[in-house]
Amino acid sequence: MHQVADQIVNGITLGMLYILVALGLNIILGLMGVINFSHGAFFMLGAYVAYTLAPHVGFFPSLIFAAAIIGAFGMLFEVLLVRPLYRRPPEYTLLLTYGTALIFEQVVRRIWGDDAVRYPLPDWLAGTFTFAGYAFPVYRDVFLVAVTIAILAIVWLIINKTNVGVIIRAGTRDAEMVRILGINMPLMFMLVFGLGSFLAGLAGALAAPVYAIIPNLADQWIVLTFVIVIVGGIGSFWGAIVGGLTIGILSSLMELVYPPAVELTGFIIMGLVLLVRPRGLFGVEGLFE
Amino acid sequence: MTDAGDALRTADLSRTFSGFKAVSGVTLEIPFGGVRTIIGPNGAGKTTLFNLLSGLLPPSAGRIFYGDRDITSLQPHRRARLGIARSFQITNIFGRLSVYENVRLAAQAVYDGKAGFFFPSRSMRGVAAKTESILGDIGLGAAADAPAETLSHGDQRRLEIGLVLATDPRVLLLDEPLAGMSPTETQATVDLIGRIGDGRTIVLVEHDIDVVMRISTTITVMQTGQILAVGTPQQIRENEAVQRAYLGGLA
Amino acid sequence: MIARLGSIALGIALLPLLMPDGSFDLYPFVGARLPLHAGFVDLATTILIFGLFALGFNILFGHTGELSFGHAMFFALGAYATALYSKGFDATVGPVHLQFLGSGNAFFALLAALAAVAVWAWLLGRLIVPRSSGIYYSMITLAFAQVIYFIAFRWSDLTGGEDGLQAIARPAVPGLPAGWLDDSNHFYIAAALVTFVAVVLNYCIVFSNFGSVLRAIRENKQRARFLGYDVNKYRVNAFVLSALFPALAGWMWTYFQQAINPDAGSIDYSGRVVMMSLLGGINTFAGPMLGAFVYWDLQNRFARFDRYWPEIIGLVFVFFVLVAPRGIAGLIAALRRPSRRAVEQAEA
Amino acid sequence: MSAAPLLELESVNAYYGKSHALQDVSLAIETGEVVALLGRNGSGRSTTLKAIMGLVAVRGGAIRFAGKPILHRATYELAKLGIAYVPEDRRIFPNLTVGENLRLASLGGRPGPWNEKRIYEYFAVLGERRDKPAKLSGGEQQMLAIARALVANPAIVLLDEPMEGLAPLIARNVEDVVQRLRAEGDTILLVEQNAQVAMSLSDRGYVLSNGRVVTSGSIPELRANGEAMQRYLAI
Repeated sequence: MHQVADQIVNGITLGMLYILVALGLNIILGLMGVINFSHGAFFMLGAYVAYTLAPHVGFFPSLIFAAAIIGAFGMLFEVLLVRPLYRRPPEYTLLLTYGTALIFEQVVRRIWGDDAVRYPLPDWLAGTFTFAGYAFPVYRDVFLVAVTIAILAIVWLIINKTNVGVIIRAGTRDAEMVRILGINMPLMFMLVFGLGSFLAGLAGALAAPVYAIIPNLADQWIVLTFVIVIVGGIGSFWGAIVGGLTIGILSSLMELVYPPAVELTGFIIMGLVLLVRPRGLFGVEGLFE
Repeated sequence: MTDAGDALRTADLSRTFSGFKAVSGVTLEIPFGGVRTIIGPNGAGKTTLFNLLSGLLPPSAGRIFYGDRDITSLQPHRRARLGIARSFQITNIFGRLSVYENVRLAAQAVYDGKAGFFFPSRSMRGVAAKTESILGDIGLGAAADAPAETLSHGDQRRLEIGLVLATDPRVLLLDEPLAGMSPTETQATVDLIGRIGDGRTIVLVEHDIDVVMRISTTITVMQTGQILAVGTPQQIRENEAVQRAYLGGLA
Repeated sequence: MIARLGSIALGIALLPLLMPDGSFDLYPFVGARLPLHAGFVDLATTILIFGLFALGFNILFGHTGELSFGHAMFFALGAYATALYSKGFDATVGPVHLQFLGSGNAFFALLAALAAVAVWAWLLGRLIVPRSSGIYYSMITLAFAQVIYFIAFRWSDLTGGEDGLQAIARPAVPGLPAGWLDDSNHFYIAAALVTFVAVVLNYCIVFSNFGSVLRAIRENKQRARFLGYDVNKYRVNAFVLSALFPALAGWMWTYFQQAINPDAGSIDYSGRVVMMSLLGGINTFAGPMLGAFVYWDLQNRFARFDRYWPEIIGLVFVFFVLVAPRGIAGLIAALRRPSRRAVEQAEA
Repeated sequence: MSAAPLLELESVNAYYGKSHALQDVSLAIETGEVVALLGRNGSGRSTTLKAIMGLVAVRGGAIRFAGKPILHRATYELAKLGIAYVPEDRRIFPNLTVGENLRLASLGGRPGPWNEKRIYEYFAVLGERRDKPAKLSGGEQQMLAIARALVANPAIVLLDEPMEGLAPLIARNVEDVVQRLRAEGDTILLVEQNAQVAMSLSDRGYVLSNGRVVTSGSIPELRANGEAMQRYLAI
């Protein structure tokens, strides 16, 4: 029982990171209909940037700066590279961002080397606290989870309660009609790409103290992110959350059931979901094809 | 199959789009042979009815029969194989393929899955002959090697009909075949429709009333998703309800 | 047809001579031994194998218009089937005990590879095709490729895990001395023959009635459906056929490398074959083979002085996606067309 | 005060892919006018509206708004300038509430007398329903589409087939709305299938056939032109 509880807590932590990364990808995908293969690289870059900044600016500022830098980088990326491809089939954006992901991985190797890096936490976050007889690492099980929930709440408010959110939700259905109503969509695309990248960068920065950061982190994460999006449903806020948590928790539990199959858990869930609900748990038919 | 057995029928057919009844309780019998035209103001449900008949959309209620066979839930490709072919209002061709290849693909559909399917294309004698003859019929023989997307609008519309013809259908559903054609192109296409009518049923949605009155055997008038009147062109011309609803009393 | 296949045959024959130091050993043909540098002949063999892989991939991307981002799974599956058939295996899954002693018969190994891939591709095609298209399809194929990758990685009993399977003997060729294939040049010749046969088969598929329906589907699925084609059936069949060529390439790859590891099924390999096809040109028959040559030539050149060589390939690829999505073949066509126009003008 | 019309098209040519959809279309609308585009289906009426909004490829010709050339301006800039477009299929956002649909439009519009509150007074039915517009009937959707255009305080409204697919009684309601806007001095470029209705709502009309303007004039002039009526509009 103890072990099960442990793994569920682990799964929630991991799920939180999955949610942040998948939500970023999903917002971009839902609004713009393009997929960013470099999204995993943005996650990884967030981790490295935070790692580099932390000794100079301190722990908290490093998280915020890293996310902001990746967000700004995402906007630049959208304007310079993604925008010229809007007139082409969406496959070309996938190809382009695959190419850039390849480049980013090598750039990381050049700058930070091939070996794993990990950065230290401030003392008060590094400890554990005891609750109901269990010892929880403060950073992983409390801080990270709390920050993620706070961020998700903010994103939810942006999407549901602000004018920008109205534009985003309308744009996922019919971007052309939004333009007809006088909204500068290219600007919105840039901002949303920035927001999605910000979330990826933040997730990377948050992950850096607990998971080993290696240059090919990007590949592993991008596939998992795809799986979460497929399971949750393209363009869906709640889909990303349910998908991320489900896969985080179930793959952690698989550690107890059959360790060699841990990495396969997400794919098994994906296969089952596809059989029953081809558009994903929260997907809307025809939203995206 | 006897001619009578090939009638296309619908029973209480309806289709709703988020609360809006585009087609509502349509019961229709189209006997074999002749030209049946469906007219009505924009939004009367003509194209939706077409989409239901050809299987592009599933109905919300009601059934569709072809002869004795219930085809309500048959996939479009299965209906096409039964001999019910359709053209589209918006030109719907294989843009980057040549005109010849467009027609050939339609002609070879009949042989789908038969032996020789992995032999080089252009090798099937019957298909090649059929393709040539269709290209002649639609007057595009000279443009055979051009990519279809480079044709003029009128030629693309004719190619669209050629594709339908090449599948050797018993029932042709033509959705506004004359839309956007110049007067000369219109005449050529009307002649073409006249020529291909033998031994087939043609179901037409068309706005050009002159043409409709000239070539139809029977006209069905639709309004707000329902059938308003059925009759010969003469009967329809004299029908006052039709005059009021459709023609806006302009005559 | 003769002209096109002939030029491919010529290309395959001359390929080793195009290698940086022209080191191909002409021994079997003229009895003269030129200065041997096996590394480059091996590079030529690699190009053939990946060219074939890309040609299969292009049945989907180029002809059916569907981008599979997980084709390495078929390559890896074919390669592992071959390796396991050659070396034998002894593994336990739950209550089931699997044991096979292994055999040197390359022909049966090929059948095993093709059968394994055909079954997997068919099942997967049935699952994916009716449920997805566009980039959704790409995402799903990529994800399922990871399944094969992780199985290869984790099922150590059977696959040797991360290290993979080593010391796989090259098969004997009937009528030739034992160990004949151990020579790089000999292996190239054998690979060239197999590749050429496969190219002819691929050509027959692509330019058959079947292949023309695939292009119809690429241009306009809805229209193809309304002409009476069962579009999803064609898409599944195309998926399976396009998986068999990577399986064949994987079969050769195993004997060529005499070893196999999970990398063969990685995203990296799936991505490579996508890049090769696009670099060469997806809208021509031989483009993907040309792309394989360009890719490996680039890698070979840059890997010698820069250990971060994928960066340069990434840059080249990004350039092509942005500026020349029709690949080298498209560039050549674009260069030739104005000149033809100039000729016409001169004649007029 | 310049003599330039509010909106002016001069020899506009437009294309769908490679097919020529509009050929040398010229027309002008003054402030306060309601102008009808008449013609059969496929004659290029809707395409003209799309060309003005920059939604189809226009090659050759000029489009001017208040004397300033606007061809090749981005669609959203046109809306900001004061051109509102109500498309044929309405394109209500079903995942937004009525209020949010309106808010979106006012974000892209200009300041002026119309606001959400006034819309709810004007279209009582919308005020009653602030839930999801997916539950709106066809007529209510059309009201919302028109309201969405008005709330942006446009200088001109391009109205494409507002009565399409509506039951006769509902269509009359929409007709009344247009009539009311006309009485209040709004500028409207109207595309309507039913020539009789269109002419009853308009001051002037242009008749299109095969992508060309074949005749134009005030409504009485057009009515008097029996041959054109017969040939291009009906029967």
